[in-house]
Amino acid sequence: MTISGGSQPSADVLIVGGGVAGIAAAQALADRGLDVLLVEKQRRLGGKAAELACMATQQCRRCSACLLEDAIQALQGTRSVRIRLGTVVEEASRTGDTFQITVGPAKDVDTRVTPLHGVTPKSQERWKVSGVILCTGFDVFDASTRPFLGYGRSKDVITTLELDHILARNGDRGWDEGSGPPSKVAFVQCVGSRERKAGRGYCSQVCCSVSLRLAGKLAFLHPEMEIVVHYIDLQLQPRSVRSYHASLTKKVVFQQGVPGEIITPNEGGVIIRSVAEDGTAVEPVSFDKAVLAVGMVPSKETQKLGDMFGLKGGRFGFVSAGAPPVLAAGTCVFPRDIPGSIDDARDAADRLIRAISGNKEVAHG
Amino acid sequence: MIALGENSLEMYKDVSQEEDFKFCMTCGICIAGCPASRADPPLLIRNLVRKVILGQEDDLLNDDTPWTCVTCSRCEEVCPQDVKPFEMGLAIRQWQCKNDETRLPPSLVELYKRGYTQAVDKSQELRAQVGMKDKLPTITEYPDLLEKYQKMLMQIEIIKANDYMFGG
Amino acid sequence: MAEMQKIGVLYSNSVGGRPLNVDFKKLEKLIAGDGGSFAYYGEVPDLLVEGSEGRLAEVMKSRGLDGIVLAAGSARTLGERLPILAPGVGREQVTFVNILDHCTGAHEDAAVRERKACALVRMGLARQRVMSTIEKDKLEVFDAVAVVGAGPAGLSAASWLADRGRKVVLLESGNGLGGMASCEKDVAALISKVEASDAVEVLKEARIEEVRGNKGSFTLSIVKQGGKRVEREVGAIVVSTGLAYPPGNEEEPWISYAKLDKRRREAPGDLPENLGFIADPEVVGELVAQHAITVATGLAADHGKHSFIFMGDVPVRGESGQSNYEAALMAGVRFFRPDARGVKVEVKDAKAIVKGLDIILKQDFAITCDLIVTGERPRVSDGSRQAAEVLRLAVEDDAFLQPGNITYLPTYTTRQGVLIAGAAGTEAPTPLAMRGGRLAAIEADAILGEGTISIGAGDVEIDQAACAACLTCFRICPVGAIGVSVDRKVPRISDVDCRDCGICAAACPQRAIKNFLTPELAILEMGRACLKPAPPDGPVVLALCCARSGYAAADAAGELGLPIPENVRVARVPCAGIVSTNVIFGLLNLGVDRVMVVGCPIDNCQNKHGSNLARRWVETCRDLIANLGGDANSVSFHPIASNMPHLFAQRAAEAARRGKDDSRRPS
Amino acid sequence: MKYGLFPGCNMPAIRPDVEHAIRLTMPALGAELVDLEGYVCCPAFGTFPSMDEDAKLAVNAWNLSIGEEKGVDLMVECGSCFSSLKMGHEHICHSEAKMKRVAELLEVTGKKYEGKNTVKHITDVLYHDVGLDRIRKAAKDRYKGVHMVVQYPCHTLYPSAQVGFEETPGKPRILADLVEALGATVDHYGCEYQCCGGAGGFHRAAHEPAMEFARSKLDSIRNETKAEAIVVSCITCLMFLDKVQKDLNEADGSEKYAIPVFDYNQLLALSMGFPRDQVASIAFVDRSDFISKYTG
Repeated sequence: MTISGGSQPSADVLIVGGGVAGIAAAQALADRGLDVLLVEKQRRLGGKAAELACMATQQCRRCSACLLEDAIQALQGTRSVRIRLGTVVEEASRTGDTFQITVGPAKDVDTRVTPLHGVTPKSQERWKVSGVILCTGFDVFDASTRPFLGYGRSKDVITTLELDHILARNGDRGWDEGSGPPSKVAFVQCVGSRERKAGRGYCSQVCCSVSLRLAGKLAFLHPEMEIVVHYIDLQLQPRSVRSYHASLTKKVVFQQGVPGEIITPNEGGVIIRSVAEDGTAVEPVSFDKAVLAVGMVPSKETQKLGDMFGLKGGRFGFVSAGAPPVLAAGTCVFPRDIPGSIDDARDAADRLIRAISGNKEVAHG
Repeated sequence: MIALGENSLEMYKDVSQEEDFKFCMTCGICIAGCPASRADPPLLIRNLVRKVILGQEDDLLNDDTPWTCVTCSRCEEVCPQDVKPFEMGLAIRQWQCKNDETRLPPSLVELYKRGYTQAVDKSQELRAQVGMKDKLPTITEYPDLLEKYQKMLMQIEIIKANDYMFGG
Repeated sequence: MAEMQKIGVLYSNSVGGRPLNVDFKKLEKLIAGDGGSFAYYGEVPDLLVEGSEGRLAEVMKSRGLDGIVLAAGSARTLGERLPILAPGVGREQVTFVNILDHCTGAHEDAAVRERKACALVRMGLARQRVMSTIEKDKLEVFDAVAVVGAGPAGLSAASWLADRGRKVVLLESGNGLGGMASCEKDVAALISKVEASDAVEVLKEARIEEVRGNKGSFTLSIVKQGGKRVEREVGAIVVSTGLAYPPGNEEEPWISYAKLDKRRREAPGDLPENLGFIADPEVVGELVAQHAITVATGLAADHGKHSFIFMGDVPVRGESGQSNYEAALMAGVRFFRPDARGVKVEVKDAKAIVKGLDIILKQDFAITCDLIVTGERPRVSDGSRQAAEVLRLAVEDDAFLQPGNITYLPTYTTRQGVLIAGAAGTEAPTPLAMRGGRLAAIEADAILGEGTISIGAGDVEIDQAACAACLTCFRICPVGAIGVSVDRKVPRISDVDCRDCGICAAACPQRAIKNFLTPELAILEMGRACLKPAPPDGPVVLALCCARSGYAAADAAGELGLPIPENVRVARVPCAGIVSTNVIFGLLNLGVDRVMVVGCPIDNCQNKHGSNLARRWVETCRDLIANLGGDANSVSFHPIASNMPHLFAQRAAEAARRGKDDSRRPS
Repeated sequence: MKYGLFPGCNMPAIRPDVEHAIRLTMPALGAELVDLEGYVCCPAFGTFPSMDEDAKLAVNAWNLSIGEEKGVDLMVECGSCFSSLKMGHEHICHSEAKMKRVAELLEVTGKKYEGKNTVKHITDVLYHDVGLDRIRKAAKDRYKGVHMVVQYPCHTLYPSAQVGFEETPGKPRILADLVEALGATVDHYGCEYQCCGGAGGFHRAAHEPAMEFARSKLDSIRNETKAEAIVVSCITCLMFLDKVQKDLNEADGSEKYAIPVFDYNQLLALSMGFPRDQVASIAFVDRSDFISKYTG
């Protein structure tokens, strides 16, 4: 499938980003006989999904984090995917149907990580490709820009992603860092999402189910823990979440109305003020920890690459899904969950294959 | 009881010409950090905005809570939807005044007569005690300006309509 | 078989640039000294470095090896690269021993590292010795796909397949295409395309009566228009039977969305002023609730109507969810937020009064509406129900066909060759349903491949004499590979559909299923091998880890340098579900002190019931052991996902600890 | 640097020592102050803004126009005055309709307002125009090592898009930096961003809850910090946090709350050697020990 002529390495498709979407897109392309160059900035595959913990209690709670591991394993067996880790796209130019791509070593990456799933070139490489799929993912909303929520001021205000890290690290001991598990935990939904004022008038899609699963996991690990979820409008999707929510209502308090203030006393813990059951403002309530359900925001990388490849017109600062030969898929287009990103990436791969198979012979064709 | 009367659904237009408040999604963040939400009865600005949207005229007319606002504008800062709750609070006060003259702050008289609610002009003694000899250049020191100022205010309908308060 | 096999041990000194720090020369003697035997022992270069392609195959060929034990890195990083490292070499010819993570990563002490490496290589040799070489067969497949249901998903699947040059049999139970979305622009375009296509045979008012055969070669009996029967041969089946919106109350003041839409199109001026929408997403589902918002907004913005929506949580998911909500607010749609009791409707003078308690204002409301627009939560369609029955698919608790188990996402069913697309699988708006159709079509296309299909397992069979026809295997098979012949009531395993997980063999009470890829014997041999060299301290713990979950977690633990005790010896099994009571007691009899079975969380097993079976078998063993006065904790089950290495390390450390004070929840 | 001093009402009428501190310190730091002849109430939110939007803007414009005529920005210490004037300025300058309406109303007075000047809070002037270096030099580290806490005036922070001048809106640091420029150590506490509770109708309509609200703040300061003084830069914060300590003590029958409260310019004036009877002589919580200890 390599383009003949010249010694310059070539591939059919460049995929930028080796997270859930990038891996799925690479697999889908390789399955149908295309050569893929997969460029990932970090020195490991997986992106943010690799940082998630399993949310299973007695049974699987469909958090889908393990789908990533399955996908990485499967990708190892595909000969036609060339993986570059610790690498970024530096330049791109287009001549006719061909893109000239310069990739090079990424700066500011954790070099202690051993790149297991691909190679890490020490110098620039120039590649020719015929199509591009951006799978550059999302950034987590920076909660410290909401100072009333105390994030960054106190160790007792954390994000859902950080709670995932804690659970991943502490296994079934759950949440103890020397001092034992907290006895009262409050979740705060929609941090950074649904903010018309900040130009983010969108729902981040996943946070309600993320918090629900985290709350469920904590309740499972620590049955005595008091857990409150402050929300605006609970989004009980995908469908498995709905029944899970119903079963959790006995253990977890779901309270409409999000806190306007999280006070962080120097001695630790948090004091939360929010709307009470009866619609009035509550007396401040003390919790040991507050967990902010931070939303997904467009990443800076995405913006840069979107400009480089001329992907315009996305909403809220995300990139548009594009059209062949330049597409984008996954959470750089809009917030999605893991299965949603996989499906989106597979679909994008299919669009690209169908577009470029017009002038190329594709396997089974 | 929330019921919709003849004009309930148009009422919001009397309160504010702005559109932003319609975006309220009742998240409650405005109430949650509001100092006056601790008053008794509490100021619940989200609920006031909702009452405007639902046109609960009688309820709103009799509501004293908009007047307990500390005016810190914190709600305005934290509102994710840019509803501008603080300005809605003021708009509700204005609407109340327009529909019920007993709502007009008595300070209107002082404001009209001397430009100030505080007796700034009578502060000279205290100021002298801390070493300031010069008089404060407030409007009371300039009768011609005061007259113009009053003339300006008289162009405002609600002030003119209640000019009996100034004792003629 | 075993004595004829020449098995070699190949090692690398580094994996992906990470040195293994094991003296492999010394190790060779250690292994041989402990009774391990091999035909060849030699080094291969770092297998993760470019240029290593094909090296394993070369060594195997030049040394005439039938199988190898590869002492290097994890199967997780190397195993799936096997087609690259050793083209033409079967998966069953190689056993991976993860020295890098389980020895180098986990142990600082060189002596411990080597003892453990020795045990792991010996276990690998034991396993490899019992593996048999399997010839792969190829079977012809039928070059057509049946698509059942011609809604958005079915149409997009049919269209996609036609573009690829596949023949499609498109069945529709109604007499028109497009389902409920036939008016939508994208769907209408697909209808004309499909109708014009030579590749697509459209059968209207048709349903499948019977399906025979397996993946690649299904024969469908179809009853079509006028009751005529036809047969079609297809390689794959896409089920896109959509969902059903049950008709709501149509008696005014109630009105359905469909009827309202008709009235709005025909005579918008005649619509009354006040329209109420009762559309709590908890009750009517997300799709209907979002539809209510859009319709209410249109009526308010375009026709100046007063729209009132009664719902709890506002559904704002999807790319336009929040924007649509904001548009509704802007258009003056009033949202009432009733408490958990919902709303009551009283009809008076042909008008409806909707009553409830608004949770925001904590006040009762009573809103008079001229019309109340309602829709019910969509349900499984008759087509789906019927397809499920004929195709032996499960209808999930929530009335959709897509299995809840995420490893089946997004298109797989519990039957090989049968794929699910669109709203039949899960509540999906039109664009997502269309995408689902395309994704299912891609899978169907792959099944058809280039006209043949590979059969992996070879000679798995059911010993008909031993079989008691209890049908445990039939119920337990995750891919519907086991059929029951109607007359003889005995199960048969399809070579084509079987995925070699082996849980049927483990579950069979008669032990009638033979010849699986990793039979019990391999595990028992690994058990025998894991005892030597004996750890100086503590019991020998054999951790039998599911390749997909526990083993990946164990590898990752090593990658992170988490300590795994020396006496915990990790073995990879294809599914925890094959570790039956026989296996566990066999291992204990051999002298293994403790057995940890590490599988997927319940309901996450890619073999559907595997982890649940494993858990049950472990419980049975524990009960028996406790009844006999033994230490029940010598057997334990641990659901550990692949992304939970710390959890694996914790559990391994607990299991390794001597003494019976271990009072924590074992499984 | 030249500013029109807008004194408001509470400062000259109730706490003229603060006014004097400002009038002494600012010119010494190079910020010349001119008077605004004929100024009126800002207007406070409880007055015209609660009755009529046009009246509110017209009065804002009246005050602003005095500065505009002199070619100076207004400098305000009182948070409410600042907020009223600044928001009025924003409204007028960002809406042609409002600008026009204001012009119509001003016409009878012979004044006009074209939006050529703006409104600055005194901390904005101190931080951005005067600069920390000049303050450091003038203050001579009199408060070296003294622990203090700050009370940010809400009105200068929110809504940040309209009135804010902090680099990180909502995570303010200007006042703390100014205090540290005096040599002091600023302690942070959980309720740092909480309103004092003294403005608007709250403490008049609901005195008890306002007291309790302030108590939570004072307790947070007492329990979490080693503060010897609370530093504010808003006359309302100053008056309320001072008075409420007395009220709380009376209600409790104790003398628990006794943290001196200073306007920033008072501390500055004291460290620059201005006489205490002129710049810091009026308070409920006794400040004399503090003043004697650090500035003689």
